[in-house]
Amino acid sequence: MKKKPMVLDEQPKSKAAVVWSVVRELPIVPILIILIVLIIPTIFAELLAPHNPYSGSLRLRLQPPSFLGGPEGYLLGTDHQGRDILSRMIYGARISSAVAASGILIGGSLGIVFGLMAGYFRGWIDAVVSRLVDITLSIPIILIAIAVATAAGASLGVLVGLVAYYLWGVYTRQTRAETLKWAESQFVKRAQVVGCSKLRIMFKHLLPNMVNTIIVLITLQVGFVIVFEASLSFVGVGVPPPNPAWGLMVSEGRMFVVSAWWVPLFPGMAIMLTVLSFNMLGDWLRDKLDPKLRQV
Amino acid sequence: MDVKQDPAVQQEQEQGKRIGKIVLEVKDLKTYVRTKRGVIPAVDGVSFYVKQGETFGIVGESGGGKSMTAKSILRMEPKPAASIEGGEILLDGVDLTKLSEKQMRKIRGREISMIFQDPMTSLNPVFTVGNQIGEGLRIYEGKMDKKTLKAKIIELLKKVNVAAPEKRISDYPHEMSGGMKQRAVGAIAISSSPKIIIADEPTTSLDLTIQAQYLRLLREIQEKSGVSIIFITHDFGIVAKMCDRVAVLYSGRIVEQGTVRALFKNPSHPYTHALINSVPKVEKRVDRLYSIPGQPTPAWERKKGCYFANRCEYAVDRCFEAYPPTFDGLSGTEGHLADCWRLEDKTWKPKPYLA
Amino acid sequence: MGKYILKRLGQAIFTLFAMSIIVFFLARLSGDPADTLLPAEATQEHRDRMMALWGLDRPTHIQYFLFVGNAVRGDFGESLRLPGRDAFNLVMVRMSKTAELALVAMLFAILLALVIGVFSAVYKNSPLDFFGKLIAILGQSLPHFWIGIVLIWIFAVNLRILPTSGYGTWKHFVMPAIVVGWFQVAALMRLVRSAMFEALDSEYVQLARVKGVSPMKVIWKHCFRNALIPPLTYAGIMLGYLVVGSITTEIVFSWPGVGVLVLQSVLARDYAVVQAISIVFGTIIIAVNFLVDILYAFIDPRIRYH
Amino acid sequence: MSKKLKVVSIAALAVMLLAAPLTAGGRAEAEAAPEVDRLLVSMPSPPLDTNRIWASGWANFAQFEPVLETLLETDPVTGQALPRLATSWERNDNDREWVFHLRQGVQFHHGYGELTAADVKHTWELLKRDDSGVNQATVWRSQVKEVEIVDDYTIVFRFHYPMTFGEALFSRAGGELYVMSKDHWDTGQERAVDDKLVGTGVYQYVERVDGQSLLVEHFENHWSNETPDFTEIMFNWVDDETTILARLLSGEAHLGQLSRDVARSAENQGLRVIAATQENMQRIIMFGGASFADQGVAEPSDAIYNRNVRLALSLAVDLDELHEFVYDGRIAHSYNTGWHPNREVWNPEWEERFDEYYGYDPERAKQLLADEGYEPGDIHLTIYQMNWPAQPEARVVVEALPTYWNEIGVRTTIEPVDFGTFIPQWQQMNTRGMITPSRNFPIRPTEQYIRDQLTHDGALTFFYTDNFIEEKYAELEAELDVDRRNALSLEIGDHAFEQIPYIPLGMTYSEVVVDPDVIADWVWPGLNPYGPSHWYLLERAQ
Amino acid sequence: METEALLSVTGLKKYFPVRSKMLFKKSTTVVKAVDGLTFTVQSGETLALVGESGCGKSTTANVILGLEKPTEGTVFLEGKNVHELTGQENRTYRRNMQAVFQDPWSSLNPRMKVQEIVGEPLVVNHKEMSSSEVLEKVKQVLTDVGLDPSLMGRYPHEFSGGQRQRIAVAAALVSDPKIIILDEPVSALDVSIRAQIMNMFRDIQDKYHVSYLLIAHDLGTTRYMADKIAVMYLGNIVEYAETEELFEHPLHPYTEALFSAALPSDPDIERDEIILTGEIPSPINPPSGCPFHTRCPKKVGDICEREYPEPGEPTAPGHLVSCHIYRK
Repeated sequence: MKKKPMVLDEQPKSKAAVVWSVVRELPIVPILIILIVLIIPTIFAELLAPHNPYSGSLRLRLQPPSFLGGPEGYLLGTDHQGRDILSRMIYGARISSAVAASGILIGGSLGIVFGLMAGYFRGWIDAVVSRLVDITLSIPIILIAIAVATAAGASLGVLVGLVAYYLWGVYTRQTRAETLKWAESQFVKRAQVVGCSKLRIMFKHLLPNMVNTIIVLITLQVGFVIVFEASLSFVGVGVPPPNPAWGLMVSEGRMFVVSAWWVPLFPGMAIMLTVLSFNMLGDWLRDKLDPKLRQV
Repeated sequence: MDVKQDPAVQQEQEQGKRIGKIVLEVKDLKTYVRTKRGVIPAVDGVSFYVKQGETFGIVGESGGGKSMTAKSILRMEPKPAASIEGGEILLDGVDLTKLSEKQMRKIRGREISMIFQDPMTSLNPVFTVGNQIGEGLRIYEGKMDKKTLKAKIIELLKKVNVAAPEKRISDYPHEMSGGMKQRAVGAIAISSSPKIIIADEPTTSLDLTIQAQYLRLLREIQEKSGVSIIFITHDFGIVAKMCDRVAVLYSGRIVEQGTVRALFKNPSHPYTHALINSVPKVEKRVDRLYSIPGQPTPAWERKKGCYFANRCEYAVDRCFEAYPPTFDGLSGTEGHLADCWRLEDKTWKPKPYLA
Repeated sequence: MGKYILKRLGQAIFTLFAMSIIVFFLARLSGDPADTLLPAEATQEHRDRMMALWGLDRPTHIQYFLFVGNAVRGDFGESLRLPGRDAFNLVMVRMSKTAELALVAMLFAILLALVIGVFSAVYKNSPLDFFGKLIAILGQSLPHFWIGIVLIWIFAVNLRILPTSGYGTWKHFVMPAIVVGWFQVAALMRLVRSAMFEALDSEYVQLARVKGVSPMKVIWKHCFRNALIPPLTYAGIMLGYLVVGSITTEIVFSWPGVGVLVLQSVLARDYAVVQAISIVFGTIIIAVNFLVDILYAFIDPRIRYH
Repeated sequence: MSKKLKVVSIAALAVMLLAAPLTAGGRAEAEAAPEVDRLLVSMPSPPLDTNRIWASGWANFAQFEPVLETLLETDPVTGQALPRLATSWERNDNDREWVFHLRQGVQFHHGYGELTAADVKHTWELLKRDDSGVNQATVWRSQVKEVEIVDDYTIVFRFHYPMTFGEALFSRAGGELYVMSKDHWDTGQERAVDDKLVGTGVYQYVERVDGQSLLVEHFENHWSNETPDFTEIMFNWVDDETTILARLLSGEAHLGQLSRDVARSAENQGLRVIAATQENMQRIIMFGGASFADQGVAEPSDAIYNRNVRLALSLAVDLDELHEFVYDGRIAHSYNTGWHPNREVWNPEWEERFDEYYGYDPERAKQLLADEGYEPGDIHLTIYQMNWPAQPEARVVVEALPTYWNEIGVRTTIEPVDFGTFIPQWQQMNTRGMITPSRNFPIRPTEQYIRDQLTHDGALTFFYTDNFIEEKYAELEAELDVDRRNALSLEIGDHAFEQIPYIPLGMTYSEVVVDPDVIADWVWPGLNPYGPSHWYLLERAQ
Repeated sequence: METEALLSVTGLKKYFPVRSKMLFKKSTTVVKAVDGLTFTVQSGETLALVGESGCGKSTTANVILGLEKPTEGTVFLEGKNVHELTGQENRTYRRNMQAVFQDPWSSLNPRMKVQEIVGEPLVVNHKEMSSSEVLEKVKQVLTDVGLDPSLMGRYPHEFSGGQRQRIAVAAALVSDPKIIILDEPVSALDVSIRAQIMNMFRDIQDKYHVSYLLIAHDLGTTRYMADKIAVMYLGNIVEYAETEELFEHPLHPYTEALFSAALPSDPDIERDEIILTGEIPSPINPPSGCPFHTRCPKKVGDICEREYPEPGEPTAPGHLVSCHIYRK
């Protein structure tokens, strides 16, 4: 057994050193990727994008990236409308994060409120909410998505609604399970003894304790939402063109997989890196915060 | 209350136990654990021995290093966070720290077995009890046909006083009562006729009457098989009831060890002394319990000197400068050891606490 | 136990009933089928004739009661889009193909997830853990259709070891099953992994180690069985995800399952088929959840029913 | 594990998953492929995967083409009507009566006997059924007065109105009269048809696998004794173009339909594109909408009612650029949509003055808008975008138009809709604009076109309506003299050209991509707007 | 018990319905968690409920705390039925009745600061108090329980087990309650800390004159803390007496067995071990008659199985025992 023997540190670690050791453990690469690929473009799209993401010149259709001999100024080449792929990706980050953020925010808040109520009040509220979740999860979302999108027309609002509709069940289930778990805990019992109102117990005592789980859940779902958007775009009910959503770009670009590979490749890469990073981050958080989390 | 206070009875019982030669000797064992705050010595130079047929108690509070000591003996310290960084663990002269994992597997169960904190959760819920007892048997005694195996399992269950063992054999743990589960765990522990059983707080979660049943079971097992037991506990009551000799752990070090009677009658280390006096007694009402101020210092905040010094009412300057040496022959008995500077003065004793 | 089963059964039936309402109105959400199914040149008279033929001129609530009454008998009427074809049969024929794919995919997902989950739990924070997770997550980080296209290009166009698409031999199953299943691996792997952590931490595992059981046996015998249970409870939800994935996957691999049918039927407002698909899917998912609940109680009898 | 290693490994996996297609080695060299008897065709699944041909429109018909025949055939080179199941035909009573003399000795597949006039009448009866959904269902139902069987080989179709495009209606070019066996029908009616399709084509029906494929094989007793080069044709339904390309490249398909963008990559990989021959029978792509009308239900104040605004919109679109970069040059101008030089009525001025009305001149467009009092940004259009079958480029064009119009200060929103949502809007004339593929009829279609698309009375009264055209068309309908009718047609054409009823983008050819190792050549006219026809003319490579 | 008791519990019963395990059969079984308790707690005294798990002592605490409604019987605090309170009465009751639970790790909300935890009873029930008044009070009780008030901005996880239990006590004390229910308050603590906390409880009682209802299974702890003890078995009180009286003269066979099982505080102490056979019967179908008869080593006869022994005072006044041995 040839391994480095442990040495008792002469100097006990200072607070700063402890903080640093935690920081050093952060999954830097995923965080950087999320920053560079998603967050910075989302905030600074106008500053960063070299071209108009919505219009291009057909004459510049399907030009390769500039480093492969394409026209100057089009770093990642152009798409089938002659639009700059890089600019579209930068604005696409904004759409992707907007869809993910608002979908998760709406679905998540609904789910959390319902889950808290179901888990804390039990009884008929629980029965109704649980059945609702069952129903939500048993009708394939894609069917609903196609039906709603054909009826109402594909739009960002519809997409966000679909994401929220899909996620609320997941959040409700998780929050309900957590509520059931925490409702047994002694601090909740203590709060009851103290005479806290049900509302106070739910939102002051129970909710803050689920933050860990909810954060983990969110990180794992950002990726899902982005990929979901791509799947919907594939069947024609996702983000409506000419909006530069990543999923739509890959979906539209897939026919150029041989002739103009850069059209689907770069947005695909953005999706992959983002989803991968969020998942890595989520898994890291999960290991840190809640390793035995029984949910996906 | 019906209380007998006759030392002679106790003496007699100890002798009746046929205590033999030393089976296990731990010398200056050091197990370090890597944490966020740096490497800390969970076991910091622990030495003791266990004789055949005796019950050796290791007593201490949480964080004292009891469990880590037990795990280290079995070489089951949680790797890679923990590692044995020094010392020897001699089982019949073989140093366990030098053995490979594969060799260790032959020791575990066969030579040393273990009983865990909660008999209720130490059985795997998805296998029958017979299966779980048989698993060990097949490892120790090689392959055998089903019939012999079953016969052996039944024999073991009988040994631990399980009624109708033929029926119990195909029960799943959840189908058994708590007492049955205890017995099954006991059967597993003795299935290999080990030299030593390490019992890690085996009764902590039990009710009084159930605890009494269990302790009796352990005693019966010991009487029948002559196995040595290392009893890890935080409860002095159990030590008083079950053990022959005892070591008191504080912050990874044995601060005092000796026979149970010596320790209870003449606690030499201020910590032992304080602990014994801080336990409320069933036998008589105390006016006020002794209470040790503060709490154990975490390893990463420890200063030099005696680890207990900052909570010790007898501490002198010296106690804050260097860790004290071990003094032997306290209370006039060899093998009664303690680490305390004050013991340099042979006549010094913590003053009796008058409750 | 009996009461528990009855209660779950009651819940399942109620869920189905509620679902039928949603499905019924969902199908009617997006307009008349005549507008899609008839050529643009069709006259109003032509249109009315078709509506009467399909019974769509009746009041909606009557349509609903007829729908429920017939649906209970497995009669969803004739497909509007494929006249003369019984909607239920049509769906079931396709469904069997989708089910085959889903089953193989699930098998693949479970196998891979178990292997990765177990190893990444046992060798936590090792390169094995990292790569295992990476492979698992990768399946989730790209849309199904894209992974499908990439696989087709690698294995069918370049290497020519697998057929590009279609249905037939076992070789046809390989790529679509990987695509559909891979998406699930990450989620399943996480369940297995956390269940493994729990099992590895448990006293019975420590006891097994103390008994001298070899590490492999500790992992695969003692932990594994216990780690199997949580993924089982996920089966129902997993089916839902499989459907989402199978639709795009089936289109890419021209798999003759419900995928294309779903798309075409919804776009064509083929009420009969859309309803049949939704109800069949919903029933399967609800039934699977129901079975899982029951099975769960049998596999792990520690479960208490409150 | 070092961070670097992690980064590298992620990068490696990323490349594997994303970039692998780029390494596509292209089509493997055919290793002296054995002669292919079974032609493998990959096509998007037909909307109706069924044998009931009366049930839906043309989009469905490609699958019936090999098995069934019409009374008349269209010459792949000249586009003229040729005898097929009918050896000759006559038009009487000012085109109100069409008499067909059937070919004798034509055998139905699977031993269902000889073709007689009863089979033709039976087919017509199917097409006018209540549940008939064919494009010309209205014609078959309400314009045909009666069908008379004179004898086994003579049949008469009598119409209420003059049938001016009978050559189209009774051929593959514009009708649905694909003759089916009555004897077969009598064995089990709809169920019999569901079981198999019995026609007289060069190929006979073998089997259909639901959602997967259709197999046909050479019919040995075909009246023509023609022996096609391929003894079997297998249609596989493949809905994603990328997969069709993959199948073509890996040899799992010999013929497929791809959009021009994908076809280009296919050509780069060594596949061959074969285009249909008949320019005037292809798809016309144009941009129009119900609101391009001066009477009707919509608000006349809409900018789009202003002819000069329409002119400006038209002038803002660079057709040459679209033709070159989107259609790869494989497109021709459609000078006056609905009229064509190959037909009887044509005004050469339209071609000469085309640039003036429909050419690219954004400056003039801007000026026009300014003259009409519109500031940049005043005009806001909504484009409904639909997924038209067999029109993959439409999507690109729809997205390109806003860029052009943005140049002249017209704002546009693209709203994706599907057919079913769109049609009610369309009928209420609420649609503001759309891209639609339309198709010309090859023989004397113009009057039908005018009726359908430019008058209130037509079935398709949603493109452009106008009092002048209404009046002229009323005149035309009452007129029996052909020359006079043509003159009226021309007058309406002149008016339409001048009024800019649509922005015509051009006429395109149907195309297929083939594996040149299997298929040497194919001369087909491209009649069906959604798929190929004339399968028996395929030439196998040697 | 001439003066009105602070807390008086009369004929308290708490049954939980259980689902039948048989198919199609109506469920009638109940868990008789608490089956008729009567006791009182006087102002300033400590009553201990002692028993093993499943004896109903925690359920009793829950009912008294108003977390559960009793199936039968009443709980009066200062003459008011605690299950029939409204509005302001309820707030007063909440102020007067507080609790400290077993596990200091889970009884403090990890997401709340110490000052929020301790101040919460005031925020909820003393709406008239300003936040600065609350803070003052919080500081004062923290000092009383031996904690540095300057730490009150921290979160519970920054404290050790003993300190956390002090926080819990502070939170219970902050509203000046009349009675505090101590539910196994030291059993989760380390030995050296237990003594600190127990001493603290006694000091606080001296200072605030508060009553304790102590729920415990450890006999040493009870002997040290309690003035009176009620021994519980299967939802019933089998014996009730002043602490010293009970320990010196245990009457009930169960009490005797329990005491014999207690661990000695000295190795020289050897007791006659009364090892009870079997497990505690399930409260779903408690034995008829005397609930202890199935395990009782001193069973007198059929009467034990037939008849529930009404409590009597065979030896000393105030020493109640429910056993047929003493009923002749």
